[in-house]
Amino acid sequence: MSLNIDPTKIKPYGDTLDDGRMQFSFALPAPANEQGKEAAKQLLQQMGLTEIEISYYSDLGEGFTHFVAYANTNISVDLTKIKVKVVDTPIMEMEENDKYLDENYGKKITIVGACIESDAHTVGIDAIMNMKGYNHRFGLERYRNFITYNLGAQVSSEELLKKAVEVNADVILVSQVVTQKNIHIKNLTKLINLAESEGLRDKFLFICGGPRISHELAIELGYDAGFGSGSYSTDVASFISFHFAEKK
Amino acid sequence: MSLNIDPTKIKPYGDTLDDGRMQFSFALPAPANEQGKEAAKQLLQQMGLTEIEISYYSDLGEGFTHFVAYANTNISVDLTKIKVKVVDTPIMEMEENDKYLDENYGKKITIVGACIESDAHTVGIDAIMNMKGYNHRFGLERYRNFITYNLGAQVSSEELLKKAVEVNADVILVSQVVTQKNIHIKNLTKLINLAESEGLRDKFLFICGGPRISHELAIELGYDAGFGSGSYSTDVASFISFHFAEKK
Amino acid sequence: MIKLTIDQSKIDEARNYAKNIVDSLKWLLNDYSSDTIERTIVRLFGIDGAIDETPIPNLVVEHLKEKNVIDRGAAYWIANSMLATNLSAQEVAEEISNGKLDVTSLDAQPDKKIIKLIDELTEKMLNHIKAQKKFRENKFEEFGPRKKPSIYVIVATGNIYDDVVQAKSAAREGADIIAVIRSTAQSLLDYVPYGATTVGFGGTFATQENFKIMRQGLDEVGDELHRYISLTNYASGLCMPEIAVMGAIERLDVMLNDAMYGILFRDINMKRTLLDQYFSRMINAYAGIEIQTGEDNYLTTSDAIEKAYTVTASQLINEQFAYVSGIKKEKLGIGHAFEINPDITDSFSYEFAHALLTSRLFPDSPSKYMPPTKHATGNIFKVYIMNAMFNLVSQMTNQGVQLLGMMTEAIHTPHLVDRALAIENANYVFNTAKNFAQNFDLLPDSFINKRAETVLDEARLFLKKVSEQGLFESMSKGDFADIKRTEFGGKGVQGIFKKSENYFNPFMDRMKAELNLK
Amino acid sequence: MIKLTIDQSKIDEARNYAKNIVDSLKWLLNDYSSDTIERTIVRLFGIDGAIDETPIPNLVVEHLKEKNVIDRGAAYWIANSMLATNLSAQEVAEEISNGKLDVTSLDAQPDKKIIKLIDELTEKMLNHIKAQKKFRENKFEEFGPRKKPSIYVIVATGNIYDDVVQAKSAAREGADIIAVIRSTAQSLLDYVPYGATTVGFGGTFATQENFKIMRQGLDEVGDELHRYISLTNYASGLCMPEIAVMGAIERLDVMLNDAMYGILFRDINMKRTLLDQYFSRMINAYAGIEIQTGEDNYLTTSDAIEKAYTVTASQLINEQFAYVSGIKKEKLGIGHAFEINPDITDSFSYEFAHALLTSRLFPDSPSKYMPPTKHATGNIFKVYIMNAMFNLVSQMTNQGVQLLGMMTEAIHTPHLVDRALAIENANYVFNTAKNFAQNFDLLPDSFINKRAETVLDEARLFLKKVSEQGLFESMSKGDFADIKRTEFGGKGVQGIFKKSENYFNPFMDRMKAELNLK
Ligand code: B12
Ligand code: B12
Ligand SMILES: Cc1ncc(COP(=O)(O)O)c(C=O)c1O
Ligand SMILES: Cc1ncc(COP(=O)(O)O)c(C=O)c1O
Repeated sequence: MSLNIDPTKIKPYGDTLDDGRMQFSFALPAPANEQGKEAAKQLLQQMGLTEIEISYYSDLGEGFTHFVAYANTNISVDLTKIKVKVVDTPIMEMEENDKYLDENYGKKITIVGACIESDAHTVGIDAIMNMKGYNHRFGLERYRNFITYNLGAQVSSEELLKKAVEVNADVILVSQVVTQKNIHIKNLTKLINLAESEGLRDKFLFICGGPRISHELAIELGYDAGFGSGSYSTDVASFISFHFAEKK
Repeated sequence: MSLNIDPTKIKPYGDTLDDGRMQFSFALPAPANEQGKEAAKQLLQQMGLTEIEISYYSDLGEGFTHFVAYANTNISVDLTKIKVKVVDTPIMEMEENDKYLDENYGKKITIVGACIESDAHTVGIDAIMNMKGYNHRFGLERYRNFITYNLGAQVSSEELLKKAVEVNADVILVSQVVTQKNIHIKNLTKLINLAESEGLRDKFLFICGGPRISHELAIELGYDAGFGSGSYSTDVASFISFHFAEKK
Repeated sequence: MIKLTIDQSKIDEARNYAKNIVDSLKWLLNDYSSDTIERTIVRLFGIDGAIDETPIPNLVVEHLKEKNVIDRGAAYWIANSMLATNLSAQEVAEEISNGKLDVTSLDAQPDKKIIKLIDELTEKMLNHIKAQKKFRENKFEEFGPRKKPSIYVIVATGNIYDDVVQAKSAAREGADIIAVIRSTAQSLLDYVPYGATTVGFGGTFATQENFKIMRQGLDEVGDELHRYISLTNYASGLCMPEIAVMGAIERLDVMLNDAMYGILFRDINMKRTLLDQYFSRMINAYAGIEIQTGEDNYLTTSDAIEKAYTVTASQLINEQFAYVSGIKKEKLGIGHAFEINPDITDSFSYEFAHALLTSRLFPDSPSKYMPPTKHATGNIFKVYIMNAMFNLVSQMTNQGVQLLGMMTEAIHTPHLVDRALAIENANYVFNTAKNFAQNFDLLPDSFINKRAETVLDEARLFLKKVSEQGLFESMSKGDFADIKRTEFGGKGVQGIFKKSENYFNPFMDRMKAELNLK
Repeated sequence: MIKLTIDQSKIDEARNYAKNIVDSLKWLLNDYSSDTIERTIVRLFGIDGAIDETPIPNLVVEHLKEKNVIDRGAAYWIANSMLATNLSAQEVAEEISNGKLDVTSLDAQPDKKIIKLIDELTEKMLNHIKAQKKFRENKFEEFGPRKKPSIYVIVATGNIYDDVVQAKSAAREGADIIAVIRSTAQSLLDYVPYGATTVGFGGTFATQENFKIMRQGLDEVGDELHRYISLTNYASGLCMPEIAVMGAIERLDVMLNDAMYGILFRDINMKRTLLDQYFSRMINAYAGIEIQTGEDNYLTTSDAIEKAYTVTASQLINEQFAYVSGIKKEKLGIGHAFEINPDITDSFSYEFAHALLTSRLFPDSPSKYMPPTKHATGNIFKVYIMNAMFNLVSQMTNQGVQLLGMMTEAIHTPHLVDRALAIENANYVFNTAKNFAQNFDLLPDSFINKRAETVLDEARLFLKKVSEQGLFESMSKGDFADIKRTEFGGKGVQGIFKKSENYFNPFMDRMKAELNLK
């Protein structure tokens, strides 16, 4: 016996199907009293919410108040209409990957990676590339059929492309972790534009990654693939290997 | 140097004035993957939100996924237009109150209280009425000029009115804590309708209280006053005393 | 090791007072029965169903009361009617319920035949219950024992089908025990509602069908997860033994069963409650069901520091009542709670001391530890960390069952998300601090040790007083939770009667024998 | 009491290696200076301002370098120019900056007059700094000392005016120390931006004007609350002594000042960093400013269990560098962090052991304890309870300064609400468990005790190796945090020079004298 969910009209679920219940927390420049509470309520009302319950408020000083609220939305989403682009190559473990390339490609693949522009967060790209790897998956450096160069932090787009040309790379890996004011979009766009203007776009497989990157976003930005939070070396490695083996 | 807040257009505040940033948490009957994430995003989009960031999602099993999100609203509220009814009598401590009634009223006031109908949560009404009181304020029972009857839990409206008539009460105190399916509204309405139909509405001061009660709501329901979370015996006592002294 | 240094003789003394209190009530437990006990016997004959919402067991017992023959016990009358009419137990009951059969109008059948029939029927039902017990034991054997502290969460949507979804989700997150919270004040109903229900109020009705539906859901998800998921519900109220029997039949694994909750917190007559809990616990014991007591209730109305000793005293009384019914130490879930005002400096040390005292007093019992509720506010974030601290105390003081706190405690009955987060909270704290306590010795002159001793001393003196003046007298004076209850007042008082010479409760006799009770 | 049982001789041995490492670098600290040190001297003469965004102190030092006379030190040249031109220090600097004055073109003035003038100017600035120190001391006298653990929160809106609102709000909630996080990678700028700024990136620029604006805001709210609210910022980077001086002038109370952070985590040349930190810390010491080290950085890139010893080793090296600059124990904020993967069983015991080791090694110093960041995810609820556990470790192990974790660590720089909740979290945990640790003894053969000993042993052996092969050699081999840095590589390497015979830094001389340093 299961609930009768209509996938064309899904709504938030509190404890009764389609109740639309959601939790909210926010500060308002309003007093911590009934007037402020009413302001919070009206805000949520304007968002189309009903059964609004301001569960809590607390004075933050300087004229601000924190509100916690629960309320119901009547909005629904058609799940069946949502198609997102995802990397869908099967995932191989390292040994499997090595063997796959032996058998299906027969050449080594050269990979250059960096955390570009203002961003100095190298832990993510290191997790993918370094020998040691991450969460029990070795990094690309250890793969028998990859030759890797990890350029580290705050590498300019120019430098990265230069290095890629120099070592005759097949793949460019870019990491972007800081996303404030959409700086990651700016940086990633800069790199791909530069590559295009230098006629290098099609010489490399361009792959980006970072906590706010999705495959969908990557494609939109003109990359070949994108990997978000919790991705592993095995994911990227598999994507790369299949790409080259199939192209061959 | 302070921020330049326009009270006619207040918006949620994250870390920059008027950024409109809010936090959301909800479950959806959607998969814990990019498709589900996109569904969550679309839901928030339909609520008029922008800069949507699905910060986290987690599989809850049985086809549900939990989402945590941050996003910006463009909606604002005019604080200057919000007028809420609040109890605005000054608040006297017990001794002050006793003396005030000595000097301004000269009679004792009889108060009957109960947690009515299906509700058995007596801690709230006890906090207001019992000798011991709550948070360092003694209860009404201890006030020199009050005669009190606390009828306890699950008292029917009929019983409560009967008792009030019997002891020739001046004030009726009602507590409602359970609010599921708006049961508190139903119960409070029942009591006041009964009083009206028996011609008793104007014989007593009707005061209600409970965690989801506001003065505004109480007035709407036909009560004389309402007290919410964190109210104290002193608040109610002061309201009662001023009421009778002024009426005299 | 974190161990209290407490004079064992003080513990023994307190326990002895509790034993005296319970022993002095043997007359009641031996010589009286109640409506719900008789309805339980009716149910144990396999009789079920309802007519116009009134359960058939109620109609049968009403009939016997009307005819003034209840003092012989329902068992006799049903068996006699079956033999006299050649109908099945269910048919007999239906005839009675439809007003077509007056049991007193039938000829008395030979005692030997009656006893033989009763023996057969008893055997059949008890075998089913034993099979359920065995099934549970096998599952634990197969999947391994319940972890400690066990993760216990509630579902309370009012709709049994929503409940099942939420329960399965919780099991996947790591819950060990699922409690289906009852609809408000079901304990005051003098019958058990019938069938599957979808409209409850602050909870879902405890019905046999609902038990079955949830049991099936949990078995499914448990098999999938390779973990046996326990199911629990409330026995307390005017139908303690009936619900206990339903739990035994449908394989509940744990039941809230407090000897005094009904008296104090639901104003049920004290004799009625004590009688009912006696038989209901015996059924729990027989079915291998773990019981849990409700000492947390004291602290929702009284101050958790000032009245900590009432919890301890009640635990010791509940323990003795449990033994009298044949409950084994390992199946005795002793209740207590984390309810101190979080603003109090060193409230964590107080909570720790109280929790440690419970572990010390009942080292072999799976204590049931209740979360912060009273001081929970709408500040879900604050409540969430209060729950983390509560989970830490539990892990460090070796509690048996952790009733997880919900961050929305002050707002609504738990949503799907609230429960999942609560389980994540517990899993994180239990794991990150798994062996943390093993690093330390508790200092004998520490605040915690002294505080535990103080609470024990207060409980000991309180129990002394109660044992001297008697439990009824103490309750009528309001010694427990400042609540006054009288021997002849309270709900359900009409539902007790003195058994006649030839009264007969075959199930109790069999259970007593098998449980080695005198 | 929770106390580690550790062989004191092991601690002494480790400390001695660290002392040797630092002592072997005296040649560098004594015989060299850097661009930023000279710019600091320029600033100490009261020179300020910028031309086309380039700070005047930079323009002055550039001039001296161009003219190849920097090895005599900026002090001499400014004083000589003042006497020769009869202009004020600021005027001289402006003339130089505008290219109107070539200091080498002026006649050399008599040594006696130069020394007299320098003495006067030194006196004036140092008196201002001493007055600021006295002001702070008086405030603490008046309002009482900072609580322990102190509550430290960051503001990082990028706009100094938003920052002030957020800081004041935090102070009202209970914050003791406000840190204004710097705009990304400001540490790599070889100048300090000028004026009030409203557009920062992931933080707000550290400028003298911003320091002043925030200081004023905090003084206002502090007076209102009757609590002195401390202000902190970062010295690290290519301008360590300049920022230290700005902090001294504007009465910052705490400064992040790590001897090696710049080298390892910003690829700044090692000699440059060591020189700069030497003088900057001396300024901190003179101004009564508490410094804090940045050992947490090791654990954001390396595994917090495996590389725990690098934290300990770095702490001991930072300590010795601090002593050389005249920092008192009580002003030495030793860094460490709670960064172990929360999924690890008993990670809490590991964290506890590491934190306790820091307290044990530096019992008289106000350790700076950093929150979980690396394992923070977008699950704000989970992060919130991780922060509660982090706060508990701090309270139980007696840390000095608690850098509060934010539940949105993995999402954005803190919002107003995040910070308020973080403070509520800390206040709750600190108060509820205030004296909790006092109830226990730590068992000498416990996991925690043994773990702390292991980390100390690893650190000791590591320090031995470094002291044998020398710090430069070790760094070039990647012994620290697996990061390789060479003696002649890294940023700012061009900005160091050997002092000439007649080099002159009157401020350092005076400070050394007053701080009793040789
Ligand atoms: C560690 C850390 C640092 C370290 C970085 C050390 C280093 N060498 O990397 C230090 C202390 C230096 C630092 C500094 C700063 N940080 Co920082 N930092 C973090 C922190 C705590 C963890 C990041 C991390 O290491 N995650 C672990 C890795 C494994 O995860 P990941 O990066 O997501 O990578 C995974 C995937 O995304 C993917 N992936 C990532 N890259 C790539 C690339 C490819 C090709 C592929 C296939 C996959 C892939 O695979 C990885 C494995 O699954 C985060 C907070 C948090 N918990 O997320 C803040 C955080 C990222 N930092 C932040 C900020 C603001 C800063 C500073 C600007 C602060 C300041 N004002 O000084 C500075 C500036 C640094 C700079 N110039 O970029 C903000 C960013 C806010 C935002 N959303 O924009 C965060 C979110 C903290 C916060 N709440 O303020 N930081
Ligand atoms: C204690 C408690 C109980 C105790 C009550 C004991 C007793 N004798 O009161 C017990 C254990 C019996 C209980 C039972 C139930 N409870 Co209950 N209970 C609570 C709990 C934990 C605390 C309530 C409390 O005492 N607050 C402290 C007092 C001081 O605050 P207060 O009531 O708000 O009162 C203040 C003001 O509101 C005001 N006030 C209140 N009344 C009045 C009256 C007047 C005249 C004035 C002037 C002011 C005033 O002044 C007071 C002082 O400031 C809350 C959760 C929570 N933390 O809020 C759940 C809660 C209220 N219970 C709940 C539920 C569902 C139940 C049950 C239905 C559960 C079940 N299925 O069995 C039962 C049913 C009881 C019934 N028939 O009503 C839900 C209600 C959900 C909802 N929003 O509707 C809550 C929120 C818990 C939850 N999350 O599920 N409960
Ligand atoms: C021991 C015990 N029984 C029963 C209940 C609830 O049942 P009811 O509300 O139906 O009395 C509770 C509630 O907390 C309890 O503690
Ligand atoms: C010691 C130290 N200095 C400075 C900084 C940050 O400054 P920047 O990013 O400007 O190097 C940090 C950041 O964590 C630090 O730990």
